[in-house]
Amino acid sequence: MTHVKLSMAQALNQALRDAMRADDTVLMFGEDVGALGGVFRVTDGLTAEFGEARCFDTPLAESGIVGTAIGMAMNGMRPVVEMQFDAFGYPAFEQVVSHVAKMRNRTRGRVSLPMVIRMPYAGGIGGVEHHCDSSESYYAHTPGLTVVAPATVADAYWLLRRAIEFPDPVVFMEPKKLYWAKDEIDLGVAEPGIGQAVVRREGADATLIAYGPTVPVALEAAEAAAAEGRQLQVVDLRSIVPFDDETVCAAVRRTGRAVVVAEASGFASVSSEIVARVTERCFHSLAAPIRRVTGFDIPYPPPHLERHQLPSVDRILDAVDDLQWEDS
Amino acid sequence: MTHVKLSMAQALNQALRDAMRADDTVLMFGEDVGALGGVFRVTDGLTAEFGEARCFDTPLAESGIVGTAIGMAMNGMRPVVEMQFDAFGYPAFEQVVSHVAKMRNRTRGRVSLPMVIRMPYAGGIGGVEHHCDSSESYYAHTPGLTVVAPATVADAYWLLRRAIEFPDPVVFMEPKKLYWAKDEIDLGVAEPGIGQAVVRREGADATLIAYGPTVPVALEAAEAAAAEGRQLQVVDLRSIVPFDDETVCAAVRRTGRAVVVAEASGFASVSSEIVARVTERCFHSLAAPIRRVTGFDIPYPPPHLERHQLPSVDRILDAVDDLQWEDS
Amino acid sequence: MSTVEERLLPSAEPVRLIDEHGAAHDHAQYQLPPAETLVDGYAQLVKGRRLNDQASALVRQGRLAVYPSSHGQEACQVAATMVLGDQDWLFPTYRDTVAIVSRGVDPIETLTLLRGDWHSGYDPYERKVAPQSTPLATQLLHAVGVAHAARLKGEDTVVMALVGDGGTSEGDFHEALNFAAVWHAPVVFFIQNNEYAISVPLAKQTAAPSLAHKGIGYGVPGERADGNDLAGLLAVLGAAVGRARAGEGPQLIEAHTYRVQAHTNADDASRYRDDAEVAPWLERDPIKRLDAYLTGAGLLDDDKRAAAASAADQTAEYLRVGLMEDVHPDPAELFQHLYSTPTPQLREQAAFLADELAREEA
Amino acid sequence: MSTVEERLLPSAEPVRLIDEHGAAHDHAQYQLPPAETLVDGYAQLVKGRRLNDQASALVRQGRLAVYPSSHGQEACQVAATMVLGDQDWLFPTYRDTVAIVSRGVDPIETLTLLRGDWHSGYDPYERKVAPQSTPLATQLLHAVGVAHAARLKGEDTVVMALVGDGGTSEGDFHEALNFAAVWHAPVVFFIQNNEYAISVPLAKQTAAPSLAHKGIGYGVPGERADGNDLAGLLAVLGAAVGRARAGEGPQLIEAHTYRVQAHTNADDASRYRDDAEVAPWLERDPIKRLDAYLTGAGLLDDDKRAAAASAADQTAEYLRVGLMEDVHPDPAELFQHLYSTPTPQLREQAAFLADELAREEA
Ligand SMILES: Cc1ncc(C[n+]2csc(CCOP(=O)(O)OP(=O)(O)O)c2C)c(N)n1
Ligand SMILES: Cc1ncc(C[n+]2csc(CCOP(=O)(O)OP(=O)(O)O)c2C)c(N)n1
Ligand SMILES: [Mg+2]
Ligand SMILES: [Mg+2]
Repeated sequence: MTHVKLSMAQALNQALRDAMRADDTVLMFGEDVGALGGVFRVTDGLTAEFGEARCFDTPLAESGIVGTAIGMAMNGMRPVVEMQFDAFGYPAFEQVVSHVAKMRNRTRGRVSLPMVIRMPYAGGIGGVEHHCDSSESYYAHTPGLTVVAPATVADAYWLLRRAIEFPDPVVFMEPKKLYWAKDEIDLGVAEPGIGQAVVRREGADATLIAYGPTVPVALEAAEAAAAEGRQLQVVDLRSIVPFDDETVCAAVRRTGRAVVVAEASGFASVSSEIVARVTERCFHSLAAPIRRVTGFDIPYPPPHLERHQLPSVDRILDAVDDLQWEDS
Repeated sequence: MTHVKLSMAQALNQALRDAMRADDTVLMFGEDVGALGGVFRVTDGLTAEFGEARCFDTPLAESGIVGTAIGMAMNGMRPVVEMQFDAFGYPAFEQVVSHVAKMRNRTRGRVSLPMVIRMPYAGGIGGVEHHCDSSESYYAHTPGLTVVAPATVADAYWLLRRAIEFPDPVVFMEPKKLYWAKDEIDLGVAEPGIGQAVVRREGADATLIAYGPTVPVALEAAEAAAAEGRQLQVVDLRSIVPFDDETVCAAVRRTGRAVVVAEASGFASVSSEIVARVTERCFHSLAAPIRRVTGFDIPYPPPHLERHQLPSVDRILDAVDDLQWEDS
Repeated sequence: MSTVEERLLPSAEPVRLIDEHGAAHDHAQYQLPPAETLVDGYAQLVKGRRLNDQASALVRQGRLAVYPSSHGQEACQVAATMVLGDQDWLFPTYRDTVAIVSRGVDPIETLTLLRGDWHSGYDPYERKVAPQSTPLATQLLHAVGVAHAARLKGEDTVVMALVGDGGTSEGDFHEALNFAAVWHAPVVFFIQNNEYAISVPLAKQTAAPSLAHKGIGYGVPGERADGNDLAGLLAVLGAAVGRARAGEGPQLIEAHTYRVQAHTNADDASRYRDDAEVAPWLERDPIKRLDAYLTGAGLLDDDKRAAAASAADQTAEYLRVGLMEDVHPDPAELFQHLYSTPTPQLREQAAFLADELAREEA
Repeated sequence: MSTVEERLLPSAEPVRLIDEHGAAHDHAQYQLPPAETLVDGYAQLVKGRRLNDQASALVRQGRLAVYPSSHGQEACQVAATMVLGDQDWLFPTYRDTVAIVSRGVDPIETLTLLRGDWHSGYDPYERKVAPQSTPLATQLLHAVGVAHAARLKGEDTVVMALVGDGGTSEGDFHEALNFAAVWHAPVVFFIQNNEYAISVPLAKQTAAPSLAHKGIGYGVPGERADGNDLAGLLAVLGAAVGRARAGEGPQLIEAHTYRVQAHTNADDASRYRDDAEVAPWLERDPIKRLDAYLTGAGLLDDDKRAAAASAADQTAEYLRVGLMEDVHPDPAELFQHLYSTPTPQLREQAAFLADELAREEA
């Protein structure tokens, strides 16, 4: 039986476990991923099952973690590393941008780096400063990286399996607030691969484009809109790079109206890119400019104020209302 | 007499010199900025004039440079630091994102950081890998930073003076290939401040939106278009954050058509933001989707191939031709 | 080995002036601090302990989001501030609440971060205490910058920069030590080696003979002290501050202590260590030890003990009352502090939120 | 001071087996390498020097974009590779062209980066030489990763990781030494201290007694050698490689040498140092010194000298001819190598460029 009910954290754990069982060269390392099992328990039990040589704690230094992972990937391993929170991935930024992203290109394809950088990201968990950043835009802007973000338990499992099998480096953004979301999934049936977006809900009136933590919010908004008689289609990007222009543009063309929903600050972000590229491609199908519901251009707020930063059902519905339904 | 003919590097040098003369708390430090005067000679002669205590070489560590600048700014100084090339600013990324950008907000405005991070950036100089990155999008996406890029000799002088006087941290992007561009400027007449875009050339048919190294290219393209009877307006952003929506949108509304010209890779970049926000604001004035002429989504090419990456006059003119001049 | 090495390498054993049983020991180099200092220190330890435990209790009651306690490390916390003058600066981490409060910062303002109403709640300039740093080791560079600026201004300022054993692995630790040494900046780098970085024990963090041995690689003298002996810490840190003030450049001090509780309330230490490992450290408690010494020396009696406890109770009460008040930070603040003058974009966004909230209320 | 410290701290003076006048000296710990090794080394030094100077000439002729020469540092370059076996890895910086070529990589492929037709021109797996690293010290971490992976696979691999004096200031240097030490990885960190980082002299880079003193802070043994004495370098590096191979963990070696030329052809050293400072170093030239020793020992005569020169000439000729050929890298390559399978976006962009180029040609 491959049907199991898992939280997203458990699904990620299962994916790591299955990947490590399937391939001896898969290693998992980072801060507190060993005995503790990670601060979110995503690596729970891996050291017990696979031993210290396969899943281990490192010294506390993120550039060191990513830098040594590069070397291991150069020498036959498939390292999976964890940045404890994505804001603690910044010390590794040079290694990511100047090496992880560029190694294959620099060496004319001779040195591939099959490695995964796992990053718990985004907010909604009442975390204090530096614990709720959404840094995917930095990576998405960096040519040579592949950037994915699961929004469902099944995708957490399958995208991570695919990421580990992927021949090139993947930045794997894990929406922290979904870690405890449970779902029954079928481990026997693969989800679509990296690079493919998925329509999570059909709807003819407008399209919501979301990824990671905002997908469930978008679905909730669509539910609420349906109650009011407006049918919203919801696209889950899943993969930010590569971007699935085909699925996204087809969806937008079907509805002629769209709202991008992302948690990160909007300025010069993935959400800007979605608006820009979809507009470039679908301009004449658009009845209104594509709207964005994103975080404000501020540092992530302290816990008592965080609700104001998060895209909410109401804010999404307001944006949809704004899509010039009357002749303008 | 305040009229002088200067290269951009000289104008930056003059700005530093005048700022240091005007204010004892202005310090300049970084790698090779002392006796050598910087690899681009922007700090030439400053140690000789102001002494080792005001302009000095540091150990070779960019996080160290930015991190100590933060402390100095906390304690009454106005440090100006140089990242030798913007790609060598990545080791300082955590300091920039987690502290420079956040300090004022974190402390409810009690701790301001009047500091400038100078970054020689972009390509067109035949530099080998890591010497021609365009990293402005990383900073522009980071709330709390101010990001400017001069395109003229006069702006090099005035924007740097303004940046040094600015009460908050400024990331100052210096287009390397313009370092040697000369112009006669009047040091007695100030250019517009930070936050203001400028229309560099009037034209009724379409608007080119550029900043930093692509401004001269856009002007050249406008010149060429004029010869063919098409009048292109050219907007020089000057300031990426804050963004001058008013000037840019007014310009686009006047022409109804626009092309964004930027050297950085396009994906999830400043150019995406420009397309997105201008489209959001000017949708019904647009006769065609805003086009982008940007670097490809690849690492900056080796010298022998770099011309393919750089926005060229031809590429801009092609994009303008694409703006659906016929009814579609 | 030459004099350079003798000057820069730490003592063979951590400096200790009062042992686990409260007995004073002579030391070739360091002397027991004056009696009044130790009695005052005792009261501060008691208050620090009370603050730690009260804050932990308030987490359980949902009044704080999280609290990384320094329970058991109070001697380090208190010593770090007792050796400073008003003109000096303190650069604390998230675990150094007690040090901040010892320095005179209001406890409620100090806990703003961990309560979750704002990122940092006190004015750093008031008591010269930098905002608590969460990104590890980054604050050490700020400390060096503050110290260097002070020297440029001709000010008599020493900067006490705190970091954990885990934090020493970060590149910024290295860069801070190096910049400070090359600039001869008056910084005392004070490592609280509590043997753990969350779940990671020291042996997985470093293979160095001691963390104080890191100094010589920068030309910085390293010294180590028993982290649960307030007397030894005061002597060692005091001497280091003195040397830094005298123009001898940066100093590196490692205090050997132990994190007897979990990393924070959210952590489960049983996943990575045995109680058996913790037990002996409870015996080495810094308060017990100083109590025994002071009592033996006739410097502490039940009255003084009660007075210290009651002062600590007052702090705890102040915390309880202060944190029971619900705070309602104004959402408009989200946009106010990023820039001296908000950008047009932020003004627009602030208006959007204000409008949304107005509609919510309507 | 204890045995730990004696084991980890470097010798009081840099190890030197042949002095500036070509005289051999006994050393308590290290022995002169065998005669054949030194004679072979001599030929490699001559070839390395020729390569350096030919490459510099080719810059002047516009055939290379830039060349950071190791002129004067050839003993370090050659020693670093002579002590390695085929199963070992070399991690070079931008200045280590001679080391790469000594390792057997094709000189034209090696110069691809500096010629500007691609970023890295050789296959790193062919001779186990990593791409030259420009971002300073970053490669040291990759080296540790390669070494650790080799151990996991049970391979007998030692990794030689090169870095400059300036590079030791970067955080990645610290993290690499620490990870290697904790993991007990077989890496020899080899610092070529040529006293300058572009214009910045060592005194502004560090206040450490020596760069080899940095080892002890990680529990890594440090040693230093005269960087212009091939014999001493071979002995010290050879021993370090031997210890790493024997499972003794990482090793840190500092060679004290000097950058007698400017940083690159684009640099103007007269802005920051006097010729008077350079002059004595020209006397300490590594080739002169070995020549004097070998000649004195009857191991080198005019015939052998001529043979070495002529082999070097061949390399120079190979370079000249190879670099005179114009290369026309295919623009399509710009999109081919980022990913094993290009993204739809890159395919679109490649088509755009192909179309543009087709129209240009039409
Ligand atoms: C740059 C960075 N990486 C990771 C973290 C997550 N983190 C918070 S505390 C901690 C352990 C710190 O250990 P140590 O420095 O020994 O201090 P202690 O908690 O023991 O006081 C970690 C890994 C962080 N805050 N910053
Ligand atoms: C991270 C980074 N910062 C800055 C530079 C620019 N840079 C190139 S070489 C150099 C000096 C390096 O000195 P050193 O490590 O002593 O090596 P050497 O050139 O003497 O061989 C600098 C500052 C760089 N390449 N990488
Ligand atoms: Mg600790
Ligand atoms: Mg050097």
